[in-house]
Amino acid sequence: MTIVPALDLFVAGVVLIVAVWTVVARDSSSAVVGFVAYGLLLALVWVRLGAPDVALTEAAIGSGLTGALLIGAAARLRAGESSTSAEHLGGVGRTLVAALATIVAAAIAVALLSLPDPAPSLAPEAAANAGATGLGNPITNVLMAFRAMDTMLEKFVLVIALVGVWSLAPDGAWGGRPRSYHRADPEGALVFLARVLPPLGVVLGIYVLWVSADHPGGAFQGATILAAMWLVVLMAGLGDVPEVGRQQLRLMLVAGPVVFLIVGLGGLLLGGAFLSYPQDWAKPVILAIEFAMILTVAATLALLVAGPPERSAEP
Amino acid sequence: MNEFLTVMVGLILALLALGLVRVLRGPGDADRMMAAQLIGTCGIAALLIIGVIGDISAAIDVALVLALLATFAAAAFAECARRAQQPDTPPETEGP
Amino acid sequence: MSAVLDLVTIVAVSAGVFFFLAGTVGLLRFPDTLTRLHALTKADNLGLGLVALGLLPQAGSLQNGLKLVCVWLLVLLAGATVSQLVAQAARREGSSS
Amino acid sequence: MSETIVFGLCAAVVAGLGLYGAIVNPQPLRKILAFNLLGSGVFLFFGVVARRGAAAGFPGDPIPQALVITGVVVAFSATALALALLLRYFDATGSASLRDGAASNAGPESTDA
Amino acid sequence: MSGPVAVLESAGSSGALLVLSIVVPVAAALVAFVAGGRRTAWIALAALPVGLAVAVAIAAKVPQTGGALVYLLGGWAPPLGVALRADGLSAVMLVVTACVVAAIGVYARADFRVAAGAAEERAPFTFWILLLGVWGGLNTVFLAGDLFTLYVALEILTFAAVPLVCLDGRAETLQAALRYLLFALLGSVLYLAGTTLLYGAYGTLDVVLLSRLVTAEPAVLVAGSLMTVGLLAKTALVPLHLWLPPAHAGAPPAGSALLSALVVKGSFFIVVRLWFDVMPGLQSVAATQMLSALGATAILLGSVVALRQERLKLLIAYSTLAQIGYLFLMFALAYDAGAASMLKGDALAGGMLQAMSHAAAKAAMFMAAGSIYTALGHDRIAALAGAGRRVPGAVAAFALGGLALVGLPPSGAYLAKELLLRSAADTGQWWWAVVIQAGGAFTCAYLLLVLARVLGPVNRTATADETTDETATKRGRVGWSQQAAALALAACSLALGLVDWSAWLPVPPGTRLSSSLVDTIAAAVWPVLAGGVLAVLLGRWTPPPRGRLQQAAAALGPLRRAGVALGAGFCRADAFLRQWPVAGLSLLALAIVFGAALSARY
Repeated sequence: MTIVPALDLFVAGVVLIVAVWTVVARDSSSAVVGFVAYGLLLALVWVRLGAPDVALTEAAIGSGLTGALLIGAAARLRAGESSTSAEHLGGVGRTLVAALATIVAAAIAVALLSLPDPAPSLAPEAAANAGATGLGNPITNVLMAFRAMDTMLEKFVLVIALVGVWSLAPDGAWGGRPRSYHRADPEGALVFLARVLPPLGVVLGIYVLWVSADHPGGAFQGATILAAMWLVVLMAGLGDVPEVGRQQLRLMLVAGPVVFLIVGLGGLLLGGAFLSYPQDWAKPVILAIEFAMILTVAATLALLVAGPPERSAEP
Repeated sequence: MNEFLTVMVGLILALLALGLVRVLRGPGDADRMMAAQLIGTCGIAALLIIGVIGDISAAIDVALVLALLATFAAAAFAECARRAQQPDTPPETEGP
Repeated sequence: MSAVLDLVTIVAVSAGVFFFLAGTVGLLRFPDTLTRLHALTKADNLGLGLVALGLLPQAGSLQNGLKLVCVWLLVLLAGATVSQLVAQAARREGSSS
Repeated sequence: MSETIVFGLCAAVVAGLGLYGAIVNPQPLRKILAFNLLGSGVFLFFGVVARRGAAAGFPGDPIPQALVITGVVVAFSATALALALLLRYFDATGSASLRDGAASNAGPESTDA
Repeated sequence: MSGPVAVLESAGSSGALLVLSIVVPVAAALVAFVAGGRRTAWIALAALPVGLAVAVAIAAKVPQTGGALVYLLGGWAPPLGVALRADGLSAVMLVVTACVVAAIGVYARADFRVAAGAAEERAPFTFWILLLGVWGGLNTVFLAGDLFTLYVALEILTFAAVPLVCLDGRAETLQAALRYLLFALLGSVLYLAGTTLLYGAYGTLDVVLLSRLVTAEPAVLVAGSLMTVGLLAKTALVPLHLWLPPAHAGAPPAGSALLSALVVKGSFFIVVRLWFDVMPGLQSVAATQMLSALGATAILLGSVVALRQERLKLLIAYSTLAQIGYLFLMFALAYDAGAASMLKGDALAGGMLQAMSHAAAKAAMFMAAGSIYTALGHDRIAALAGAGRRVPGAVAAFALGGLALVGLPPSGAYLAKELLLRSAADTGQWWWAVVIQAGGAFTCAYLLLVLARVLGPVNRTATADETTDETATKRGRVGWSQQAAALALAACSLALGLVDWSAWLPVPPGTRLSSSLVDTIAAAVWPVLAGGVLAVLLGRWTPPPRGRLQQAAAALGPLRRAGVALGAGFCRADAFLRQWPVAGLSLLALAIVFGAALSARY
């Protein structure tokens, strides 16, 4: 149908407008709102590209959590905007950077368009080997079986990033709690939201994980929704972030990668390869890893948003 | 039917672009929050229709997640805006 | 039968889009924050509600239909709370500036 | 087949914007924002490549789509680390400037005989 | 060395060693994260010997397989799955990394110990986990056979390295860490863009499969230039070096040693993997000459600015800049115009040997500088006199490490220089021979400058203004274990030349210091003399007020002034290049020029 490309053109057009706005905007908090809108629109683009799993991820992490992080940072940095506005690059520098960036972008575009037409793809191979894990969703197959190493290393990246964020705490506050969220006004709308939304969010998060075996979804997307819900509760002041030094919290933070390592080494000891699953046990084992993963990733993402500990660990 | 829906999506996206103008001109944080909320809703509506056009049933799940997280982002925005205005004083306890 | 369903879809979705249009124009034209808020919430619940209603017959299974209604309810909840927060922010801005 | 061309070009323009924003804007927060834009542009390249490789009944090649999911999580942790670093730097010095002399002059003063 | 034959089948139990060398640091980091408190250090120190043993076992097994040790993760063969591969290059880098990390662990035991009272402290907890994170990331970089796994490994490396820079929380280290993270992220996104295009063109990201499929198409050339420039940004090759000096100088001593010796080698190794394994046939004369020209500029700029430095740690950081340039000289020498391809020969062996000896020597020098800082309370070069008495081991380590870097026999750098000179002679590129010799002379220059100050008379004027120095801390005691670790590494770098590397590196068997005695002595004396001349001309020193030296200094008046002016010019150029917009512009310009240079051949 001729109309469909018009739709894509329009979606792409709006995405570009928002992207230009995010870069050009005068002050940063309106640029951040533009970025949140950009994240929502990107979810549309990913659905048009036939990748609902990635649309979920982009919507959840791209615009949800990253948006919340940037909004918090923009609010706190509003005072510092004057100090750096003086260093704006001169007109000549800007045009030079713009020209070079255009050339690089054009080179990538030309390269993209010159890719071979019967595009080489691993889809047939992924479909042929889907039987090994008994999972219907090809992307979960790739993440948890074919390229399980990338997924395991990625959870290690999350732990290292969290240690990096925690290392920015002042020495006195080590082992304490991240920034104190305000005791919101009890009858206010935020507390109402914090009481109604999280149950819905938890149900949706578990649903997204459970459905990921055969339909678009996944542990990361589910974890992001749980993390967002926990942050809403924290924001409303109904709960408080646990101390950084608490043992149970740390166990929860490494549960995902540790379970992954144990299953991987188990596969090695049972004669198969590292990170291989026993033949008819693949599906339950993968779901077990995913449940350990969803708790770990949700806690890690929420603590990454909460930031380094700033209050000493008073009871 | 798909042609009609495509036109509708085109219209919704146009309204979304218009909503952005308010973000551009919005003086206060309140305007920006409202614009973000409208953009969220337009995005969800467009997504639902696109899901039907390309008959991707998962688009509804994406819309669900988007609805949840647009609320979360708006709540984060409101909280930070409120705290930025009076960082340490406890919130006034006036009724809703 | 499907012609009637299609007709329902066309009518409902176009009504929904109309409310979106009204909401957006209201957001742009109205003088102060609170009136714009009024326009915005209309676009939210009515616009999306009608679009969801219009898509119900097109949705494949009952489960998808239920999810559509769920989306609408979630946006209603979001709309309600955000408008409260915006109202507080607007009053604070009004009182402090 | 046309959406891959449309979204491919859109991704290239977004990547170019990201590069431009990351280099030109002096404020680190805007650089992090531009980095996120650039990252989402590159992930869109993966999406277009995946869509071109659609075969065997899948709407897109699952391998690049899985790489994008891993990449988005890595990009998020990068943004979280960068923002935490920026906020701590801002709390420590009151300015968010990346200029060499902003914190304290790390460069050598050539006051040589 | 024949192409890797058994490339796609798993090599049985010995393959499991590859998995172990990644799992040991990762598992140790996770256990240490949960254990916390004092146990973090013990777990990390326990993991060091285990990892070293695994690395040595891998290095022993690789020559037996003839090509490379391969392990298919999850039992899935590429292109669907991910394979781990250890060829000669990765085996030697694994062993060197394990040794340097072990030495840094021993050295850091004193600095990062939990105080008596506290249950757990921020700095020790963070350091030990990030040390294991860097080690895990590096092992994955050396072993991964898939370009996207290499990307995730690079991110582990960067996220583990950045917090090390600002571990003590001072404002300028926070800024240095932020600049490092932002520029490294730009580099990794460019690398990812290149990976996308390669997958789009060939449907696989496996290194060996790609090497069989790659032809000269626009997509591949753009991918090659983007990935290379992205990796150069993470390796801080001039002009993309804006983040390195403040980051490496600001980090605590153990952190600086880790950053300078190892973290920078991770992205360098992937550039070598890209151009020698993935697309050897796509390089062009223009591109390789340009890459090595950047290396030569880095040697010149890094060394001259190092001579101008007032602080010891900044001097060593700029020396790292110069040595990174040294590593890239091998690209022009390894490119065979006739076969129009990169050859794995003397040049590659020389480059890798230089990388290994720099890793050991630079780690020793930063550890020694750390000990000198603890002993004297400051690291101002002008007032280093007396360090010899207080921390003799550290000064000896610094001197030995410096000599190893200069490339005096029997050091690894000397063998590397010999191999590079031989390949320069074979390919008739005499100008690179001149650059190699100049590199040795410059390295000797700033070494002599520091040693002259350390061993020279106590200079009254310099120590007088020590009290006004705000960063001077109280003078601490330096344990013998710290100095022993630095000395061991320096000695190890000096002895690298004695090993016969033919089993791992692409050199004919029996390549050792075979040249005659006269050549060896000449090769040893010449850089020292040239270094002395350069130090006198360009170095930052004030002639003593009276005595014979004063008349000699007066005679050199005009030359000295020219030298100082040249040095100041280089410092200004360095300060200009290290501004963020200029560095960003050079990043983009380099990507475009490199892409043009690559496609100039077609």
